[in-house]
Amino acid sequence: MLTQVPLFLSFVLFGIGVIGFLLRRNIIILLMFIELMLNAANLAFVSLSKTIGDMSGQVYVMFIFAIAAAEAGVGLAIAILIYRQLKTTDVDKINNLRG
Amino acid sequence: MDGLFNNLLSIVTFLPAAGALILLFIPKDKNQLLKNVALGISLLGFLVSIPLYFGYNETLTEMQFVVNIPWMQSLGISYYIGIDGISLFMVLLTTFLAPISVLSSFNYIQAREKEYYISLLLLETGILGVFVVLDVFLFYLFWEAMLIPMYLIIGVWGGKRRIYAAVKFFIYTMIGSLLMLVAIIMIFFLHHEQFGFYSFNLFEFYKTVIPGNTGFWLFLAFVLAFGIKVPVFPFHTWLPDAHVEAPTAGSVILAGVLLKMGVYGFIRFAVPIFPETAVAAAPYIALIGVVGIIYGSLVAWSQDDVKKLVAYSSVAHLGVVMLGVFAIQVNAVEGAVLQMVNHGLSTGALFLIVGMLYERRHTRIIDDFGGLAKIIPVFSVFFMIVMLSSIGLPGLNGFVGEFLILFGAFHEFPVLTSIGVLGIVLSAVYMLSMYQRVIFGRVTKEENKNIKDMSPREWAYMVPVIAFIIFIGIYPTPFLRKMETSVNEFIRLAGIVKSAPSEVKSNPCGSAQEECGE
Amino acid sequence: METNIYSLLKWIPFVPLMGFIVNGLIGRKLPEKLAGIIGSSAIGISFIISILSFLKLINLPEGERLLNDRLYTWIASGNLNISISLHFDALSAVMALVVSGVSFLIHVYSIGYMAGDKGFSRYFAYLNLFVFFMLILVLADSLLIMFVGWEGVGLCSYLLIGFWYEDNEKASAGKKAFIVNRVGDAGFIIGLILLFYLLGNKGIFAFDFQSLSHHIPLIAGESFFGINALFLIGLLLFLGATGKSAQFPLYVWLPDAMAGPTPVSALIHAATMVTAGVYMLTRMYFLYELVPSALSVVLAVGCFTAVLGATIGLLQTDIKKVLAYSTISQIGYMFMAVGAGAFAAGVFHLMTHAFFKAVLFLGAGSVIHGLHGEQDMRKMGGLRADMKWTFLVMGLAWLAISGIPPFAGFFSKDMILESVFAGGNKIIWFAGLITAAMTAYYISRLIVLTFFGEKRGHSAHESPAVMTIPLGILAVLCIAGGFIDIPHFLEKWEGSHHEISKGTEDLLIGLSVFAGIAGITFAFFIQKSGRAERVKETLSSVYTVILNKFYVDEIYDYLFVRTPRWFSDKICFRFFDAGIIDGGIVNGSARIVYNIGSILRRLQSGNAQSYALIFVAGVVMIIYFVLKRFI
Amino acid sequence: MNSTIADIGLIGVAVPILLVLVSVWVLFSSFFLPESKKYWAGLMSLIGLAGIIFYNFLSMDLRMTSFYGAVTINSFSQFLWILFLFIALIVMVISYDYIKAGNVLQGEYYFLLFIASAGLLFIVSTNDLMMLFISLEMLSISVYILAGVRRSSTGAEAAFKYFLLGSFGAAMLIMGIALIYGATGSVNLKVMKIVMPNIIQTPFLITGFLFVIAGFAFKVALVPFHMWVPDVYEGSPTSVSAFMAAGVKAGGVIALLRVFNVLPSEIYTDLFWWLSVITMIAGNLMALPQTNLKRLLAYSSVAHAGYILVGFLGADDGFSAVLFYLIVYSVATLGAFAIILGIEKTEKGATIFDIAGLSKSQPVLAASLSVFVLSLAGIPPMAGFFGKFYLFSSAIKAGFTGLVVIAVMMSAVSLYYYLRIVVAMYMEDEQSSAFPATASPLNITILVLMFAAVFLGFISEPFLTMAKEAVKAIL
Repeated sequence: MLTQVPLFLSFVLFGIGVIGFLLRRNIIILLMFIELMLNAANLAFVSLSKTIGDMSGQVYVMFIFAIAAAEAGVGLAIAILIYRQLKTTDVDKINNLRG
Repeated sequence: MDGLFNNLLSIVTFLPAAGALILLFIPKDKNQLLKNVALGISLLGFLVSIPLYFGYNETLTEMQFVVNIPWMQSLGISYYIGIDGISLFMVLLTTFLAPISVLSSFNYIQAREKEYYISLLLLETGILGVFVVLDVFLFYLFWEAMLIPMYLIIGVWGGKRRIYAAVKFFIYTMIGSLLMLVAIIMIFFLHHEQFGFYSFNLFEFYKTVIPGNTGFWLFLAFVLAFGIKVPVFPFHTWLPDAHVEAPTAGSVILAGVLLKMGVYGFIRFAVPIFPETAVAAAPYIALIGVVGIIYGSLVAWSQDDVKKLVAYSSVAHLGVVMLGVFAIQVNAVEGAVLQMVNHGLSTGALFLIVGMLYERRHTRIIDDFGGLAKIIPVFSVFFMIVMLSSIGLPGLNGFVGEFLILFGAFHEFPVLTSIGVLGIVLSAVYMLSMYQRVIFGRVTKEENKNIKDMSPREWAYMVPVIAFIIFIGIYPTPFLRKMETSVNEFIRLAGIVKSAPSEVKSNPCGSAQEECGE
Repeated sequence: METNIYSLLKWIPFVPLMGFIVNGLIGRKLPEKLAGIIGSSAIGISFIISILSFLKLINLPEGERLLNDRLYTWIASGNLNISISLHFDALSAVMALVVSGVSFLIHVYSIGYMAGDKGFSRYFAYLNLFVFFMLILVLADSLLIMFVGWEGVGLCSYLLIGFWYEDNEKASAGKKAFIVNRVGDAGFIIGLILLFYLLGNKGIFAFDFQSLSHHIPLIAGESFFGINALFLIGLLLFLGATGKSAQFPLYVWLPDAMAGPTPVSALIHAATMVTAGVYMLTRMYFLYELVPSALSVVLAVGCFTAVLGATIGLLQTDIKKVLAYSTISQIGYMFMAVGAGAFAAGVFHLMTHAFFKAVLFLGAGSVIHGLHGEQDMRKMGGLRADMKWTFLVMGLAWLAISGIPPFAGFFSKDMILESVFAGGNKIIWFAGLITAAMTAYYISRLIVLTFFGEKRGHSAHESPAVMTIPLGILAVLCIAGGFIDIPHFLEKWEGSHHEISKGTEDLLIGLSVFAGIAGITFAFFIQKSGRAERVKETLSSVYTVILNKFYVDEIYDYLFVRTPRWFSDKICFRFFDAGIIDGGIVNGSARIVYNIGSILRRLQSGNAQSYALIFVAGVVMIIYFVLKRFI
Repeated sequence: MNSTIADIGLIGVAVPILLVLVSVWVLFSSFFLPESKKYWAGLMSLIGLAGIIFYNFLSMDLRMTSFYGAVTINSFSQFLWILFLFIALIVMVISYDYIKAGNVLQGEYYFLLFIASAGLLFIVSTNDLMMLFISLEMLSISVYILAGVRRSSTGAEAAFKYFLLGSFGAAMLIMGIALIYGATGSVNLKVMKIVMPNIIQTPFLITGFLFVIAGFAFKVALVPFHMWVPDVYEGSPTSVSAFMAAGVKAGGVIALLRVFNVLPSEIYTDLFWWLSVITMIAGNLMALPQTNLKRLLAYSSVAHAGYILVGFLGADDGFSAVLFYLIVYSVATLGAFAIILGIEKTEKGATIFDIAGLSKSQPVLAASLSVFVLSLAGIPPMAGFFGKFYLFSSAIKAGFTGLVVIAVMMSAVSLYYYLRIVVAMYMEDEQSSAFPATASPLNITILVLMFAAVFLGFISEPFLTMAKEAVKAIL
């Protein structure tokens, strides 16, 4: 049925987010994939709230937007900090702490 | 008077700790003061413990000098202490060896004396605690708490490989103890199932019925914990390391009382809590004991470090004790308890002797000595007496215990005992060889030519030990009389076949009024 | 029979003990003479007390000749209740007198012999301690107390053999003695425990000899692991005896024990301690009489040892070694007597042997003393001129041991042979006869080499009176000793006496005397210049074997010293203890755990994405884990 | 439905709200403080926090719900609020001089700390998964920043890794919540507790829960979701590491506990059994070869997560044991980190070699550090032993003896690395130069914590009863 489509879409998005997060190396891109995953969750909420006929799901999306924004902001700040300190945006190069 | 008498045991137990507290406030550069205070405290501890012997009524089976104050009701944990004829001697042995070990450290310990004497006194309290508590939780508390000061004593003031030895000692003993903790908790809940109330009271544990198969595993956990501490073959390898590295006093305490904690654990906990299992397992444990006798002696024979030799001889001696305990026969057990005291005295003295040698020559290798009899005759005489007591010469303490054990154990395990008697021969072999190489012959090494004979301080701590060695040798009866009833009680407990309680009881200790001691 | 308390008894051992304490504590500060006097007088006093008690004893009516002195309860545990109490009957009386008497003489002798030695007071302390333990052993009222003395004398012999401890040889000899004795003692203690155990099962917990003798029959039928219990006990106790009394297979320590000062050899390793085994068996006669099988073992071992000792004695060149092997063989003789059930005869020979062997040793001692420590007989000779007195007394002892009537040895030895013969063991008897001949030979050889012929070594000087007088007294005893009718006095221990016809008896006597004479004459004949050499050449192979004491020492050394030593060091310690248990299991497991840790640690690559990957993997894992379970 | 401000029940959430207000006040006032007076920010926040704690004690027996049931104030939340507020206080005290010294914007630092603490308080007082998520993010985001607050390379890397993985985990979490929401129609734990038994466990729902569990496990640092812990602890400012080890972990534990509480046990106990086992084993084994103390403590905190999970399986007793253990564990960990903070010379914190011979130059610090590690190792008579004892006994009572045996064996293994610290301090000779003299507030805190670590065990019974009370509220 139709309402399930966005749900599957959200799963797909989430999957892409995870895989992309694991594969790409540039930290900015990684941030974007995290956003993707969050939005996948949003989509899931919306579609599910539609399915079970409960509005609160769509309210949660607002919260998630807010949090996503906050995360993005902090993430970018940290990315800049990283670039300042380590002169790189490549995740593989950020491994001074290990063992 | 009566009140004082009741608290006497607590005083005896915690006096050393209080002394440690006092030491804490003495500036660390006042060495002499520190030493004297430590000595004074430990001496006082011994004096205070003497009334225990005379105040102890050997006709009563139940615990005496009992104090029982609830601590954590919800878990039935209480500050419950008391002694019987067996722990009495363990306590006395501890308080007796404490001042000796303090005195023997005066020269040996040169660095960080303050911390040293503090740990020594804390250690004493820990050990005493183990011997007096009748609450299993509390027992476990002391049992492990006492590891810390011992660990420090070995690790900080020990020899070259002290760290290895200390860590090995700690972790090795810990593994056993932790499994025992699991077992304790399980019994605790079994008891709750059967009696309907939580209690760590030892005598409640005695009453708990432990179903066969579980019983076996739980008993195994206890055996492991205590066996490592004794140590029985093959769990003994931490002992030589610990002994060799530990400072003299450490070795004295370790051999003198620490190892006894293991045997005491068997007598007080493992056997009475699991009578059926213990009796069933007795032959095997006795076998292990005998193996320990022969094996320990053989290995001791091939040591070139005096201290290591004595350490392995301890393995052999405690093998004898284990044989005695698990014969579960009155003579054998009495012999075992007496032999614990004897071993504490003679092996403790041996370590003191080795310590003196070490202080003079800074070596313990047998071949570095030789011909000492000519240079330090008095020392040689003391050494001779101690050595003879250790190989169980009649007329000295060692023989009485050994004979009683062998005689008693023969009732249960004739063949094993007969094999164990070979230990008598072997002990002569390794001890005499060592003695000859150290004391007899010509003085070959230049360094040995001008070493001093016993100093007054050394006299002061050797003479009491020797006195007891001889006294017990010629007149052990007073000791045996004191422990007779308790030993019989132990045997009675070992004989019990437990049965589940008919109806669930409600109030803690209500069911066990007489054991609860008030 | 009820016992008579005699409180003087305790002083027989305790006066020597006091002597020990005094000499031991303050001896070093005392002047030599004083120390010596204290030591000797202590023994003297206890000798006097023994005599007093002896008189008290014989004044008692036949039936109840038993004095008793109970001191205190030593061990009280369960039903076991062992009290220190002394027991003075005919047997212990004889022993006590012999021990304290001979010891006294030897103490006096030692004052002269040990004069000027650094350890003078120490020597007397040890000697007193020895006498104390010996008397405890003799007067003990129960096997356990006897064992105390038993081990105590062992200790003293250890101390005295290794008296000159600076010489490692001597120290080792002492150690050897102690350890070999310990082997025997192990047998003793097991036997004792077994005995007590069986009696205990019968509800009997009184272990003094008197009640033992009453209750032994109770356990006569008992068998232990299929073996007759009494037989087993008998053997185990006898094992103890072989250790203490230097019988085969445990005799090896005695020859080495000659490392000690000569008076010690005389006292401990000839007169008193080594005969303790015989005494102990005689004490337990009531047990042995119930198990003839055990007795026959004793007989066989005794006989074998007698022959062996005599054979080895034939060729020894060290004067003391000769006497040592002679002692071994003589004690073998005593055990033959015991084995034949003639306990009294054994004790009789014990006494006479104590006398003449003491003389021989002390004589040898004064020879050695005269020759400034020379012990090799080949370097002696022609001393009869220089040491008339010594020669005289030794001559008497020589005749005594050779069994020439009317000297002491003759009576006892003859009695033994007779009772063996009467027992029906013709072979044993013959062996005994041969031994007698050999004995006569090697002793004569000793005398010849030492006193006759021309001087081979430097000339000697006679010993001081303090040494010669005790010798004299003992020499007198060598003659008189035979006429003391010990056997009658000890008839309780006479054992079952097979009567033999007068004729046979005379024949036997004749034969034994003949054997003695033959030995002597042969000795004189063979020692004439060169003949000995020719014999040596003709049967050289046998000669070397005997000269090397049948290589027993070497074999023992390999079997019981090297092999176990190797086992304990290489196998037990290095391989098993250090290698497998500690290195392998204990530290090995620790190492493994640690290494796993450092491997896992590699996962922590520091790369955030690898972390995320593991995170995802984890999620997938748990989802799989749960769903698998669920669906 | 028309709602008035009263129905929201602000009074119930007064404490967290006060926290936020104070933080904002501190932040803004710090803007106007001159450089020399910046440290006033610290003082102000300390005073503020003290006041809040005082207020919380006054309102200890307040029981109500706010935000229409999203937040419940009950014995459970009160118990943990006190705990968290104290953790925050201790962290602030120990970081006071530390922050003053370093080139850190003090106002911001305290501000973030307050916000994080507020997040913690919400986590423990909410019944609503969504709310849980939000407050968790409130906590996390501020800690991301705190991790990098020093703006140094190590700090940056720590912050980066924490952020990257943290937000990844958060995404998992919210996805999981979405799925649960879809399956049950509600995100309220109370509701779920009731409906759960009659809902059939679809893979859909299970996956949702597992995502949620993974998300929280990440905060608790259960293996294999722990990977960030060592790196972040090592790189972050030590005071922040302390806050993470004590506060963040505790928050995660509570969240996980709440979720675990609503799950139908028969399916999930095995999962938690295994999680606990591998966490204990991996954590302890990987700690063995560590030489950097912060890293070592990080791994040990992983291991402790494993022990805590043992308590989860111990049912009600287990839960109360967990609460008590959180106290004990926080005390020891905070103390250990405080000492490292006191003696560290580099950003990465002290190594095992730096503290060699510490007992000679600074006996008190050495003694306290020994007490803390022994407490972590669970050696009597330290409090840690009692904590472990309660955890394990509850599990044994529930019949998980095998698990407990593994746990005790692992704590035997852990002895090795804990003892190495003692060895270094007492048994090795001083190698490094003199240690920096530690500031007095730090010393006082350390002393207080040490006494707590020693005596908490002996007086544990009242705490335990309180914990039992608290647990009753969430069951």
